[in-house]
Amino acid sequence: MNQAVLFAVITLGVIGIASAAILFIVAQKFKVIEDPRIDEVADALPGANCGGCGYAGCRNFAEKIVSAGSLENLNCPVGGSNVMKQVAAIMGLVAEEKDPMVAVLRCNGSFAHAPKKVVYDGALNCQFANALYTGESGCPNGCLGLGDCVDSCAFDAMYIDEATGLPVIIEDKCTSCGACVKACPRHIIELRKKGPKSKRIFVCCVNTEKGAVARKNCEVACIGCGKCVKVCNFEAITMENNLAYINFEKCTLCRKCVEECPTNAIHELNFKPRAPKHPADKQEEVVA
Amino acid sequence: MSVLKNFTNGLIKENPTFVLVLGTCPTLAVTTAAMNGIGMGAATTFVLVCSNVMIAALKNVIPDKVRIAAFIVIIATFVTIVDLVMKAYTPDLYKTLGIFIPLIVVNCIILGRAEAFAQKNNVIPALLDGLGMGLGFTLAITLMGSIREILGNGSVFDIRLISQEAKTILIFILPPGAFITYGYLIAIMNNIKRKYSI
Amino acid sequence: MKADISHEGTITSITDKVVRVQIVSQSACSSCRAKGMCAAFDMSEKEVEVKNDHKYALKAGDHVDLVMTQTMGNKAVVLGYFLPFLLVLLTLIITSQFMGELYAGLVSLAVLAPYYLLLYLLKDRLSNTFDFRVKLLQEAISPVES
Amino acid sequence: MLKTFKKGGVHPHENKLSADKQVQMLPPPLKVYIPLGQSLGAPARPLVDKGAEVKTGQLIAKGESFISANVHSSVSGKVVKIDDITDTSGYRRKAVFIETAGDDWIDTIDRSQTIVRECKLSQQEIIRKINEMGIVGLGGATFPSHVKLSVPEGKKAQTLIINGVECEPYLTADHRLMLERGEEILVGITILMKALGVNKAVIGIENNKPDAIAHMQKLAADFKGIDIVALKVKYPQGAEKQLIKAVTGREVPSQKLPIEVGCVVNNVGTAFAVYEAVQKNKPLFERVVTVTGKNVASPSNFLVRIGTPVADLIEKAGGVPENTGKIISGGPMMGKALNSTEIPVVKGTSGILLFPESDSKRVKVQPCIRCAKCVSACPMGLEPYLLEREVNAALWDEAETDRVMDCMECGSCQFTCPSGRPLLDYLRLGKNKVGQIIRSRTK
Amino acid sequence: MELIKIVILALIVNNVVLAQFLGICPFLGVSNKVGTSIGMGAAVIFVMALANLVTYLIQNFILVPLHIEFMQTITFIFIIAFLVQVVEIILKKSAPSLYQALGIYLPLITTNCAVLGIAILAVQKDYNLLSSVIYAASIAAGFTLALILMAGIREQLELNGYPKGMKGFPLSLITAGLLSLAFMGFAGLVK
Amino acid sequence: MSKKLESTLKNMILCLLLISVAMAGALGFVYGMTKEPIEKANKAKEIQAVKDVLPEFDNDPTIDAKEMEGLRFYFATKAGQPVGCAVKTFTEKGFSGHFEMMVGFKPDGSVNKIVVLEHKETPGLGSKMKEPKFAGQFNGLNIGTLKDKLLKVKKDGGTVDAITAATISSRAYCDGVQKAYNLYMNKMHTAAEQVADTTKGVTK
Amino acid sequence: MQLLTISGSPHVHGDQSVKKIMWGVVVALIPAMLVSFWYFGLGALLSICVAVATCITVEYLVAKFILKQEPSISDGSAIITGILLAFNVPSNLPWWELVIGSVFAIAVVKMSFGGLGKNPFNPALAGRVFMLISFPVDMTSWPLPVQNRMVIVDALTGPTALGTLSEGIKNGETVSQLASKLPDYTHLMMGNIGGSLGEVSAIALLIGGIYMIWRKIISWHIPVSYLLTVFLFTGLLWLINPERYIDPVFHLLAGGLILGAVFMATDMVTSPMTTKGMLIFGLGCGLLTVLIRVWGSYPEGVSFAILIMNAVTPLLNKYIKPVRFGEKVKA
Ligand SMILES: Cc1cc2nc3c(=O)[nH]c(=O)nc-3n(C[C@H](O)[C@H](O)[C@H](O)COP(=O)(O)O)c2cc1C
Ligand SMILES: Cc1cc2nc3c(=O)[nH]c(=O)nc-3n(C[C@H](O)[C@H](O)[C@H](O)COP(=O)(O)O)c2cc1C
Ligand SMILES: Cc1cc2nc3c(=O)[nH]c(=O)nc-3n(C[C@H](O)[C@H](O)[C@H](O)COP(=O)(O)O)c2cc1C
Ligand SMILES: Cc1cc2nc3c(=O)[nH]c(=O)nc-3n(C[C@H](O)[C@H](O)[C@H](O)CO)c2cc1C
Ligand code: SF4
Ligand code: SF4
Ligand code: SF4
Ligand code: SF4
Ligand code: FES
Repeated sequence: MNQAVLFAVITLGVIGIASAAILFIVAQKFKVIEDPRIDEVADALPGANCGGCGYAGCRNFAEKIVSAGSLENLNCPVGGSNVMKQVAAIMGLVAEEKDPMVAVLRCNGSFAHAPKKVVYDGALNCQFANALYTGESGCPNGCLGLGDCVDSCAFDAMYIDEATGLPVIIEDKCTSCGACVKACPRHIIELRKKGPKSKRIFVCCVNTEKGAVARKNCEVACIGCGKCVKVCNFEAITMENNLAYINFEKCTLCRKCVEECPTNAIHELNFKPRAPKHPADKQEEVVA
Repeated sequence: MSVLKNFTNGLIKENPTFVLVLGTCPTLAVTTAAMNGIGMGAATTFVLVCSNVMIAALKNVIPDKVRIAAFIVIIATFVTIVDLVMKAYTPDLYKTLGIFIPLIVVNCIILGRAEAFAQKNNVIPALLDGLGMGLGFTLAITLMGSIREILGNGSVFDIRLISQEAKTILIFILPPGAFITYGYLIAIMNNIKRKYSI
Repeated sequence: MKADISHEGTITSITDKVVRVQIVSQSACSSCRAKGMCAAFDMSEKEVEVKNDHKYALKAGDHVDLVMTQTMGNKAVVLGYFLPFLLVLLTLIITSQFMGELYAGLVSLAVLAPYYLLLYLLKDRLSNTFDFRVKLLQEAISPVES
Repeated sequence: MLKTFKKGGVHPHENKLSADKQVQMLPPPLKVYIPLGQSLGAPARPLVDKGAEVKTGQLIAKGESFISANVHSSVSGKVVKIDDITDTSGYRRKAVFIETAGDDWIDTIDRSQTIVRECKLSQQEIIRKINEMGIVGLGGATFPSHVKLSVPEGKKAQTLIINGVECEPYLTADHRLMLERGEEILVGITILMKALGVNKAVIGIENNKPDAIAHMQKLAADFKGIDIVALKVKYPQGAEKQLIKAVTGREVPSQKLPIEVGCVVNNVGTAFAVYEAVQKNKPLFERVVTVTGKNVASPSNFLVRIGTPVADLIEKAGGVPENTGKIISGGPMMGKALNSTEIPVVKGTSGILLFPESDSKRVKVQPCIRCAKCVSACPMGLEPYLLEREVNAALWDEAETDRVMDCMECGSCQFTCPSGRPLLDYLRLGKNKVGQIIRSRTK
Repeated sequence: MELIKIVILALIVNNVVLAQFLGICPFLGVSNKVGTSIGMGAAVIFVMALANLVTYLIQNFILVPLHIEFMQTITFIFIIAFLVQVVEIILKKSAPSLYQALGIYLPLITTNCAVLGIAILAVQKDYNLLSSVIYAASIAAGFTLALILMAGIREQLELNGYPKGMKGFPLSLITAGLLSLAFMGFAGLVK
Repeated sequence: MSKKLESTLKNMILCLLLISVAMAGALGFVYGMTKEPIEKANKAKEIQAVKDVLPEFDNDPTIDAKEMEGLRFYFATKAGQPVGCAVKTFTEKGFSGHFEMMVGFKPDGSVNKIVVLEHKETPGLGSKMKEPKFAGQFNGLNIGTLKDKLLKVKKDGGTVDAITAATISSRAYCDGVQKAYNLYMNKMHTAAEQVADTTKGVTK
Repeated sequence: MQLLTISGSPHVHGDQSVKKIMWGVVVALIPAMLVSFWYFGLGALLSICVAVATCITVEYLVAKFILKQEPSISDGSAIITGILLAFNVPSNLPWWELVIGSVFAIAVVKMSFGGLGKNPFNPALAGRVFMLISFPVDMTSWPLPVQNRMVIVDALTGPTALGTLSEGIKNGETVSQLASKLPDYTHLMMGNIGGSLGEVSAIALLIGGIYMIWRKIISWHIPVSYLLTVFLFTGLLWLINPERYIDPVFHLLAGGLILGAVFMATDMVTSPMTTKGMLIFGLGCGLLTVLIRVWGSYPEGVSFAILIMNAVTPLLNKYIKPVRFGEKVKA
């Protein structure tokens, strides 16, 4: 019996030495360069693999962070600043504070505002429809309502509202990953600063046609009249191609432009209700 | 992290069988009866706990490059111990579990826990982690064993539920039944997890 | 036109002639969530050198697909695994006819040495045979414009 | 045995309602909108300004890039403005708006009815003339004909194939043209042959037009080197590659032009336009358009000025019937659905088709049952069901290796699919994307 | 004849994955592309055959004479890991380009339970050296067969799209179950 | 956290060596501890199997067990009187090939009881041969009284009720029993008496 | 005015539809169904009803409550599965076993993958094999054609022709010794034999097959290559040793071969998409069928053979592509 123990010890001892030697050689030859921080960073990331960061998946992103050694231009929109802080801690860096963002739909061509002129009967795919024709309302820039954006959202933060035919973004679920922004062939969705208490003001239209033409298809279109540009005291509004755009960095949420817009194309979200000019209209827009 | 969490983690949230889907071979192979599940689970838990504790204790004296090799030595030793002990004291069970006892060595749960947990933690958390994971594994494969035994053999833990003569759905104790049962259990588990966002 | 074999990787460096791509190892348990913990001797990254064919504007850090045609892949598999396997098996069949198992076994193992030596001698020839292409991983190509 | 192409194809109901309706010449409409881009390639640059007086046949826009065609005024009158109109897709395109006053043709045009057979111009002169007169392919793709006739260096044309197939259901414009202007077409063909330097031409005509076949055969006896081939009725026989296959047995390789196998294909309408351009100095400003549909009061073939609003045409055929659900420019297999009738006839308009409500909706989409009917229907030998899935999953590389770019959008797959899958919709999307990717490659 | 019997039994009748439940992890993990499955399969055949050759020698010429059979598990696992590593180093040294080309498959499975399991099973079955190696190679070929079939089906499923909640393991396992159901037809082919 | 040992060759070898040696030692120790219980367990199992198929006995039949043609014969005596012989037999004809059983013969050659020791037959089908419904029919059966002294299933013109849908297993079962019977009656009967004699001697 | 509809071309659609195809198959199954009523009486009718009802119900429930998609049982595919499942079992199979088999076929084999068109394996066949393995006793006790058609249970049972053959050969008998126990070819053609309720009459099945080919529901490739392979392979064996291997005509007519080749191997969802692929598929089915029948422990190999080839189908689809236009450029 003692012999068995002896042989066992010898065999294992030999194996032990041999594997240590081999491992040493392997370590020399193959240079395992995996940085342990990659794992840690990957663990800290949310693991949604949504690609919002611009990389193929969370682990890919982790590799990138570690290899870059800095957090410049690297941001996980899903995890937000909390996660980035953790990552920064792992990396021994300081995370930039990023304003929280949220996806915003810049089209209000609902069935009511931009009635159907034709009926579409093809593949339920915005990209295809965009290539085929202008859309049921006739607006060449407006939402096609076929939900490419909804399909692209990995967080169930969007759905198509049956009543309006427009997608709706559920603010609380939206992680600002930007997948929908890329998916929309008409560039209708924008990531905007979430704003204090989620208050936001933006032009809810992307139509670049001349006012009259635009108005013919959709009664809430931006007609490029320029009134908002004039009324804004902070130079936050610019006008290009018959379309007003509010820069969210400059906008102070004063709401002057909202009242000024003749077609109600400028939307305010999450403000306390005030005595509205056109009560019915306003209410509806806040919902939309 | 609370100490308790180390323990409960393995039961549901990171259940090795249904969530991590590790150690699939024994899960499929030995679950023809509920009792086998308990036996296999106990053996695995023993190895898991012992190796976790030992690795946690030795973590600082093992150089990084040989850590896996060292882990394997440690794990293999405990597996062999289980093997010998079962052969001596529970020969029947040993026979049914067969080759899957020595194969505990390559069960990813064990090496995985060594790498991911024991190596980075102290002895007590490592012990609890091992226990939790082991228990999670045991529960899972016992559940699978019970389902397969009930459907395929009309009994559970060798207690007959229906008469010996009655027909049962034999396929559940055959290989296809193993795969299909496991597949649906994971699907159900996924759904439960999503619903209650565990 | 058979399907290609591809593998994802990251460009580590790039010159006019070659692109070095680091591919992340997928051991047998690639889909396993405990990946990287499982292999006994972990070797998780490999670098592959690829000719730069200037098909894409590449830069270090780009995520790329390393592509090899199926036929080439098959050739590599034959040379790397199948032939040596046959060699060992044949030697074993022959030697076990007239010598003891121990020696038959050892001889069969030993024949691998000349095989690899041969490979070593043909090194340059082989390196011409196996080249990869690099394909930029297209992240959301801009949507269709009308 | 009638000749045809081997692989795939379908046979939709022919519905050639207007086959025996003589081509009616319509008077110039009150106003026309003439789009600047009427051919494949870049739009032409306008040469007239708001307020300018133009004559019928006058050059009003010049095609300047290589693939681009001249645009001529189709009426005489005053240019009201140059502004956006909506095209068939509803998107805006630049067009010249002209208010008609009388019908004053430029003098160079020979308006006599006599048929001039002989053409003294040289090869180069013919091609230059065709370019000047703004001739584009009238078979559908509106490819500038002078480009097609300039055989690239190193290639040699052997056979000119004239496409008299008209495989699209409902349409009868080419059919009527062959019956009524057979001789002119044949002269046009001789000119095209000269331009290409070939001494052999074949006119392919499907067997559902026996009168046209007989008529053309009779006339062709007078012309050297022109054969008529009767073809089995099968869609899409008229597609270039399929027609070449049917007539010559040769297959144009993937992503290659017909010249690769020594062929050039032109439509009969094109041949007629070439005749008029070369022999009569007449620019391309009018064409034959079929207006038809099951409920249309009088399905007809009209000779129409380019720029005439489609609404006018429909009015002439008896107006839009009750319950019309879909209006299509072109045939039912390849045409485009219109979202309004306020768009003009262009050089490529071969027909206007009005569908009743009951026919205008697609069948219900169901899951693909992998019946492979689309695979066997595809004349290009593609696997539409697979391409649909690949496009859906954004697997552009796979779609490329599975040759999505070879799809010619004939629609045979979608036509046969028992599950009513929108196969072609996805294939188009795939072609669009894969095309972009191919172009985006640095080389 | 014996050998052919061993081959058929191991390849289809008692397929490792579908009937014996060994190597399930790589089977579920790697089987999503047909191309890689083929390469992976070839690697497994080579490694298993080689591993069995070596473990056989170790068992019969070291462990048994020394009466330390209880060291089987621990020695085998090291020997297998070793071998794989050595092959890799040699390959890298002798034919770097080939090594690169194979690297795209990244297949050198170090220790999955099939390799170890088959080594132990072969010992239990009392095969002689040749049978043992052929047994291992056929088992590996059976593994490859299952892997390739599975990969083909999974490529198709990927394009089909699947019901929510079934994605991934559940559907793979059910597919494997049906595959194993079909393979039961080979029962009794060789007795 | 204290620093880890660095990965130098010396450290690596030392560490692995130490761990290996310690572990091997531990293993050897456990092996030593369990060696006897394992043997005991094996033996207990063997005796248990014999007990299962034979009436009560008081000798240790494993001591004088004899081996012939792969079959193993255990002779049991009670108070020096032979009470029967248990034969460990096998067959290759099972649905999944090889299986083993223990057949207990009374001294007159009739079957006392049969148990299946180890088998790979399909659960629910072939495995039913363990159940009394099938196995019970052999108790007390003397093959010598059968036609041609052959045990056959009814399908083959014999007397044994086969398990439904598992004729193959049933046949194989008969094959195993037959083999045991033949050897026992032809070659081993005398050996049984010898053993009885020697044990008698011992008890005396 | 009516709003105009916009869609991409083509604007017309052929007259095929899933419904038409599926109901066409049901029609094609009618002759065999009638034969089964004739020979197996009420039991056959009941089995078919039970299987079809279960299949439809399960499909509806799973689609509606688990997958939460619009249930589309009207497409008729579940009905085919039900009928074919019933066709593949003995007519006296206990009803609850048939219910379990149908549930398995629809819920596990079809709906787990997402329903119509997505299942890699043939549901009816997988259901049959499931029952065969789970309830081997009941699945292999074949009622003989009944005398009194109103009797459901207690029909006399006996082996199938293939069962008799395989049992006999395994016992070392020769073909000629067995010949007297085997039914003759007219009986095999007409269906006056024991067996699964739908497989017995070769003629009725062939009529259905010809109808489907005529209606362009299936193409000839799979059935023809399948049957031909079996014929040639068994013919070869027969030439080698007619005492050990029975003649090829027997193999063609006996058992579920024709049912399988005509109705089950042709299931478009689980068979290849190109004609070349289909020919190979048929070849594979044929080889495997003979392999299992002649050397395996099951007397009948059709179900397994088709299921295994179902698994190979994705590979055939992947590697066997239609000849592309312009690929082989002829001079
Ligand atoms: C981008 C492009 C370039 C082409 N270039 C040529 C050319 O150089 N020469 C030529 O003869 N035809 C050329 N063609 C014309 C095609 O051969 C074909 O006749 C035309 O696309 C119309 O064909 P279809 O109506 O069958 O679609 C070109 C077509 C396209 C779309
Ligand atoms: C599916 C399909 C069907 C076609 N059918 C016809 C047809 O019936 N008649 C025709 O002249 N051209 C048809 N064409 C266009 C021809 O391919 C080709 O472009 C034309 O004959 C070239 O002549 P052109 O340049 O004079 O137009 C078809 C094209 C496609 C893609
Ligand atoms: C999965 C499966 C396992 C089987 N296992 C056995 C078995 O263990 N023993 C056996 O005798 N027959 C078994 N069979 C049945 C045989 O194939 C064969 O049908 C039977 O033994 C002879 O049929 P009979 O008993 O009705 O005459 C099995 C069948 C299947 C499908
Ligand atoms: C020609 C044809 C044969 C079919 N054969 C079967 C069959 O064998 N088994 C089955 O379950 N369904 C069959 N079906 C119905 C349907 O295709 C099948 O249920 C699908 O597999 C469900 O996705 C068949 C359908 C057709 C058109
Ligand atoms: S709504 Fe858009 S930005 Fe927000 S989570 Fe969804 S896809 Fe991402
Ligand atoms: S926002 Fe864009 S992607 Fe979303 S439905 Fe509208 S058009 Fe489609
Ligand atoms: S549309 Fe394209 S894919 Fe469809 S049949 Fe025509 S060529 Fe083939
Ligand atoms: S024709 Fe339709 S149902 Fe048939 S395979 Fe093609 S896409 Fe699928
Ligand atoms: S448990 Fe067997 S391979 Fe993972």
